[in-house]
Amino acid sequence: MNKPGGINPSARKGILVTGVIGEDVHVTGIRILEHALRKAGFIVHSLGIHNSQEDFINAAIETNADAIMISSLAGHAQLLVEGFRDKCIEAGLEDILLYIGGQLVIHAEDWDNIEKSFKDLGFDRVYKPFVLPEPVIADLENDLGLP
Amino acid sequence: MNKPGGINPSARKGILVTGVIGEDVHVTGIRILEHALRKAGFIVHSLGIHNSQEDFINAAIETNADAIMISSLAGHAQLLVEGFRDKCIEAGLEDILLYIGGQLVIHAEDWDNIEKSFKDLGFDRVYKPFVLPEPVIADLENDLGLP
Amino acid sequence: MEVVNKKWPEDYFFRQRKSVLAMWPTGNDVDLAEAVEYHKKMPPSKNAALKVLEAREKSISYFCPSSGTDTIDAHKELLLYLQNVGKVDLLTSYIDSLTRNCRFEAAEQGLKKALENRKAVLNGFPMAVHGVKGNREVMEALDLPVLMFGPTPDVRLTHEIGLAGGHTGYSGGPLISFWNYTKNVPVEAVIHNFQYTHRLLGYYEEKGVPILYCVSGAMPAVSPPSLMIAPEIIEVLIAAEQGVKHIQLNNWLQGNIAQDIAYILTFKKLAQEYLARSGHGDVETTTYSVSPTGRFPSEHERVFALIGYYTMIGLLGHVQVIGSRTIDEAHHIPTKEGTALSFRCARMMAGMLQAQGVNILDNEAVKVESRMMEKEVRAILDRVIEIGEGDLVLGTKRAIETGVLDQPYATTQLVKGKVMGVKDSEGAARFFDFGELPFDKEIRDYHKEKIQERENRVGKKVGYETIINDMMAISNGVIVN
Amino acid sequence: MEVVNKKWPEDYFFRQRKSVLAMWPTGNDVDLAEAVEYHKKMPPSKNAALKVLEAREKSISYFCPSSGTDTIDAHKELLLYLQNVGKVDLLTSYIDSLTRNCRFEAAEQGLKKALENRKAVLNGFPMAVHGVKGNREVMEALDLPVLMFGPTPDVRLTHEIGLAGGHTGYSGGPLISFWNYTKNVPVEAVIHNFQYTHRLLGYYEEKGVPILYCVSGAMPAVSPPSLMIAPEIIEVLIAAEQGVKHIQLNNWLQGNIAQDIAYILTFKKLAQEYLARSGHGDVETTTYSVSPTGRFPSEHERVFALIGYYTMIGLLGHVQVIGSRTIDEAHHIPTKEGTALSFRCARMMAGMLQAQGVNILDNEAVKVESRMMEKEVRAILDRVIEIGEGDLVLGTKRAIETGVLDQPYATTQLVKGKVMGVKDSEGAARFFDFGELPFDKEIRDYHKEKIQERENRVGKKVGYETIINDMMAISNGVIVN
Ligand code: B12
Ligand code: B12
Repeated sequence: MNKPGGINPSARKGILVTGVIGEDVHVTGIRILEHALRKAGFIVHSLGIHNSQEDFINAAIETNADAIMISSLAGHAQLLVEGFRDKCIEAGLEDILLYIGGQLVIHAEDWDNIEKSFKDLGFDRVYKPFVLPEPVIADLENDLGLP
Repeated sequence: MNKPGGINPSARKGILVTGVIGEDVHVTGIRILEHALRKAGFIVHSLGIHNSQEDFINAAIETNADAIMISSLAGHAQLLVEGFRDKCIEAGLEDILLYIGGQLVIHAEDWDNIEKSFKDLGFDRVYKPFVLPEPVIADLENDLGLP
Repeated sequence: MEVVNKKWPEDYFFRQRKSVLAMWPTGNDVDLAEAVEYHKKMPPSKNAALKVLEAREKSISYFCPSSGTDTIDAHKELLLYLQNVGKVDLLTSYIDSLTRNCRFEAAEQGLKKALENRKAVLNGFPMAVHGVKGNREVMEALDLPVLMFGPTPDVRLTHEIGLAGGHTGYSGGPLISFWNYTKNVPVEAVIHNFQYTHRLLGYYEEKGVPILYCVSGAMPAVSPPSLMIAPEIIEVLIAAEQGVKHIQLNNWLQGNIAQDIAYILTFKKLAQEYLARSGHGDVETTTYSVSPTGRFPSEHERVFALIGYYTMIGLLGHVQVIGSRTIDEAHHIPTKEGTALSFRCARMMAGMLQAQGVNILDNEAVKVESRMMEKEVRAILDRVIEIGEGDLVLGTKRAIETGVLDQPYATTQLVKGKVMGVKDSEGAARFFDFGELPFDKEIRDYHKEKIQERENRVGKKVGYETIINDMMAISNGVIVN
Repeated sequence: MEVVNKKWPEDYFFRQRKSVLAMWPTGNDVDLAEAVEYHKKMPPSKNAALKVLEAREKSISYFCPSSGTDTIDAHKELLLYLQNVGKVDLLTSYIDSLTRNCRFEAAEQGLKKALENRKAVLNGFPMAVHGVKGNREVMEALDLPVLMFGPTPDVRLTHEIGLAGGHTGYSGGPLISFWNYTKNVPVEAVIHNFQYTHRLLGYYEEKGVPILYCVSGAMPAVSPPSLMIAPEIIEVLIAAEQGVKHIQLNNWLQGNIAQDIAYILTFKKLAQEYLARSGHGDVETTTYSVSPTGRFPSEHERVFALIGYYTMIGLLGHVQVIGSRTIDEAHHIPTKEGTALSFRCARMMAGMLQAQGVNILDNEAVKVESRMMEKEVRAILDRVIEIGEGDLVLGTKRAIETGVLDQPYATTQLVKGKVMGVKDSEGAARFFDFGELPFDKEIRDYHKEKIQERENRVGKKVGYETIINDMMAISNGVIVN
């Protein structure tokens, strides 16, 4: 299922680890995002579903990743990413970018509150539901200092 | 169209003039109400649609009516019944009961305000949209002092 | 002059016209030649007649709400909102009911109140009171074609002003206006008024401006469709005679799919046949469907289901234009938001169905319905023509007197009012009382049998209570109970 | 012991059972004999299996939402509301996703948080954590039957507790759980877990308590229906072998009416045939339809249209139970209000359609679809049986290894994942990639031709972009664009 897009190897913009965290099975969104990221020139290591915090960290170390992109739709994201930034730092991933997206909470809450709570947990970018790949790619390019 | 129900003449409970006021054509509701009133033992003089205030008053005098029941759905009721109670009094119908029903206003307004504004215009009873015949009959019996 | 079905001589029309324009001061502003030029400069995408032909050509259905409010600013805002947020394809200016009854002075007063209170007072847009300029101000703010909407016994001045003001169509007709919007205006008077408006439409057509005219025949009230189709075809023929060239056939959906689809098929087939027979084969016909006129449920979630449901029937019937009531129907004059939401719901249904080109037109039940319906309409129309001794208008007048044309729940007192419908066990409308309709035994037996089926199911005779019940059924959540 | 399709000996079952009940302290409370007695004292109107048979007998469709929340009080309130305000006919307890993965401790923590914060934390009802008593407290407050709902690789303890707690059915199955809810659990392990729950259901049946089991095969993602029907029939046969007697056939609607109706017809026909062939002709089957699993539009008015639309398809397919997503779908776990409104909308559609008994089953397009679908399912199943050398479970395992059984967008990494669907120009799902499916030329040509039609219409080749587009189409307002 790990279908690479038409990557131009000289245009590799960065290395990304992607996946769904916890007991969540919603895989479609991140698959579509991965496809777009590859097409935009990123190297994507896709972990699929059912990943623990450790799975993400190990993969990031192994692949020397620039960013970890976590997808979560089932509504338990807050429970699942507690302490993640600290674990990254412990593992020596001080500078890694942490992005999270999907449908993060199970209540109809104010977005600013939601965003803040995930930023407080150490995420660099927090995405609203239904975000399309384009703005995510633009943010990545920006955060990675790409032209 | 003036289909009488199966009236028992000895059970005549009162004489009613019914009709739609103004340029309004919504006739179905009052026809159904008339049917129920006749079945309940009232004598109903139905004027149909397109009646002026004078049409109602003349019919009430002619038939020696106990009550006038005005239906209005098109939303112009307030414009159409202004001064009606005064005209009734002028015409010698001091004691006549005035009922109005249908869908009286064109805005989603507070019902208490609507009811009050029509009571201020001299109506004894003002009905919410979709009222069924039963409570209307009960009110009539009550207001006419029937057992 | 006796009212007959014959094209008005031009001078007769223009003589009438003087008094029509004199009905209200705004009549003075109408300059027909200038109006024609005005229309010719409008982009074709704003012409209703051309737009519906486009739908026919592309085999798609367009959406058209019915709405209007009193002041220029509010009406403009309403239509713009429906265009931009509601994403509809055609618009209408609903005529308020005071204007419909030529009570221009009262309408003007209402308008004044509305301006003062900054809140709607009238239940529609008073074209005539606003005059040509006011109408144009609204039209010019929009990108879509706009029809005038609303049956009424005398819509002559409104036509003059509304058309010169940039409207490119009208929905309403002499018979529906007679049955459902008058108390004691003779039918020939209503027809005469409509011959005027038709002649005016014909005039625009002659000068190269296509205008859409939408017939509607009679309002259903648990009515077997022949009760609507027969007067609708009469309206078609009366209009064509005066030179109307673009006619939209209105199909009143009542909810039984087989019967509703059969209505659409039968009406189109017979309208075209009767048009050709009377020498008007060049008239373009398109079709329209709309949700029923009965009481609507008050809960939004149920109305949304109904909107989707009736939209589906229109789509299955491949009509060119789909109209719909709104989630506000039971409560108050639809708001712009309520209308937009309703049409967005309708369009979602189209989004699902349209691409599929589902074909249920050869469905067995549709065929059976169509065959009986066609027989009924022919029986009525042929008798109308017969007793008119060749003249359709005379025939119509006499048919109404004798009950060959008849309606249940009419507002006019000048009809027999003996026919009456009731639902069968599948929710289709059947004749409970045939009145004086000229039907043969096969038709009568068919309806009796269908009613019998329902009686067998519920275990008792249907009667007046059943009929009342049937009128409320849908608003209570079922097509029949 | 190798996993094969053979009824478990009672002692094997009871040996397994010890360790299952030991998975979490609440397992101790389950007393099977007492549970059977408990069920026998429940009114038959609260038994799901009996209720759906009643629908089948009366030829009507019942409504069943899918919902559940974490605390006893909130779950009770939710189901009571759906019963009393939503007016549904059957209820479900959605299992939260922690419990589904046997993370009982985490579920318990979530539950605690929910109790503290007085606000839901889990995305479903954690049956196992609540224990028999907690489940019964909810069941006893209700008048309707309640099913457990949710595929998962290991639902054994939840079954023990949920059934003893008064639930009378379960929806989910080994293959859908494998494809769509695991990452690297071998299919035979999932099947073994399900054989346990089936054996438990069979035990209740042996003791005279009917329990409804609902298969669901595989989740569609623009998937031609044979991709769901083949695994569903395997699930049916695996369940029947362990003694399950009441099976509900889940039909995943995707929106193309002909294809969806053909799904319902073909699945029912073949399920019954394969059941009879394998000696389980006594199993009662009923049908269920549900709106698709893709992304939903976020606007309520559009979702209402979709709810009505999919309800209509279920009604046209004459299924016994209709499920539906809700207006909250795109936003958050459905509220009780959102669910009730959604089902009231659905019921309005039924109110219109049900009485009509519309028959489109003999529609030509439905027939064509059914014929191809039947060929596809037979081709897959016959090959599964063949390579299993007579054993269905072995065959399933080998078929997955070789891609004879395959899915697009599976979450498990243990499949070929080569098949892929795309929509044709009418919005039906076709094979873009056949992977290793054992299809003959006629089938392949049919799909290619249908895809070709779309390519001709849009004037370019379909590709991965098209497929992504197709997955989003409905949420953007059209079945296909
Ligand atoms: C399809 C679906 C499913 C399928 C999933 C199939 C699959 N393998 O993917 C199935 C049926 C299995 C499913 C199951 C469940 N689901 Co679900 N599901 C949906 C649904 C309908 C669509 C999701 C989808 O595929 N969208 C399409 C994709 C393309 O969009 P997307 O995921 O949003 O992704 C886009 C963006 O968000 C973004 N993005 C996604 N991730 C990330 C990450 C990063 C870093 C970035 C930058 C961007 C990004 O990029 C994508 C492309 O634009 C949604 C509701 C909806 N939206 O309509 C509910 C929904 C997400 N599910 C929900 C729930 C609760 C569940 C269950 C827990 C239900 C239950 N109680 O049993 C189970 C999960 C069980 C489990 N163990 O996880 C809830 C979530 C509640 C919440 N968060 O508030 C929703 C909202 C439905 C609801 N109203 O209850 N579900
Ligand atoms: C059917 C209908 C029509 C039909 C009428 C057919 C006919 N001859 O009756 C037609 C299509 C002709 C029509 C036209 C118009 N209509 Co209309 N119509 C309706 C509709 C859909 C149902 C009304 C109905 O028949 N109800 C069924 C009967 C049985 O119920 P009922 O009338 O409520 O009567 C019951 C009770 O209210 C009570 N009752 C009624 N009168 C009285 C009187 C007394 C004294 C008492 C005690 C009780 C009582 O007893 C009845 C039995 O329970 C309603 C909306 C809705 N409710 O769903 C709009 C509605 C009433 N119409 C409306 C409007 C605005 C119009 C038009 C003005 C539209 C326009 N701009 O052109 C025109 C009217 C033109 C004119 N000259 O009057 C508005 C009214 C707005 C408002 N009041 O806020 C409504 C609410 C629709 C809307 N949302 O815009 N309409």
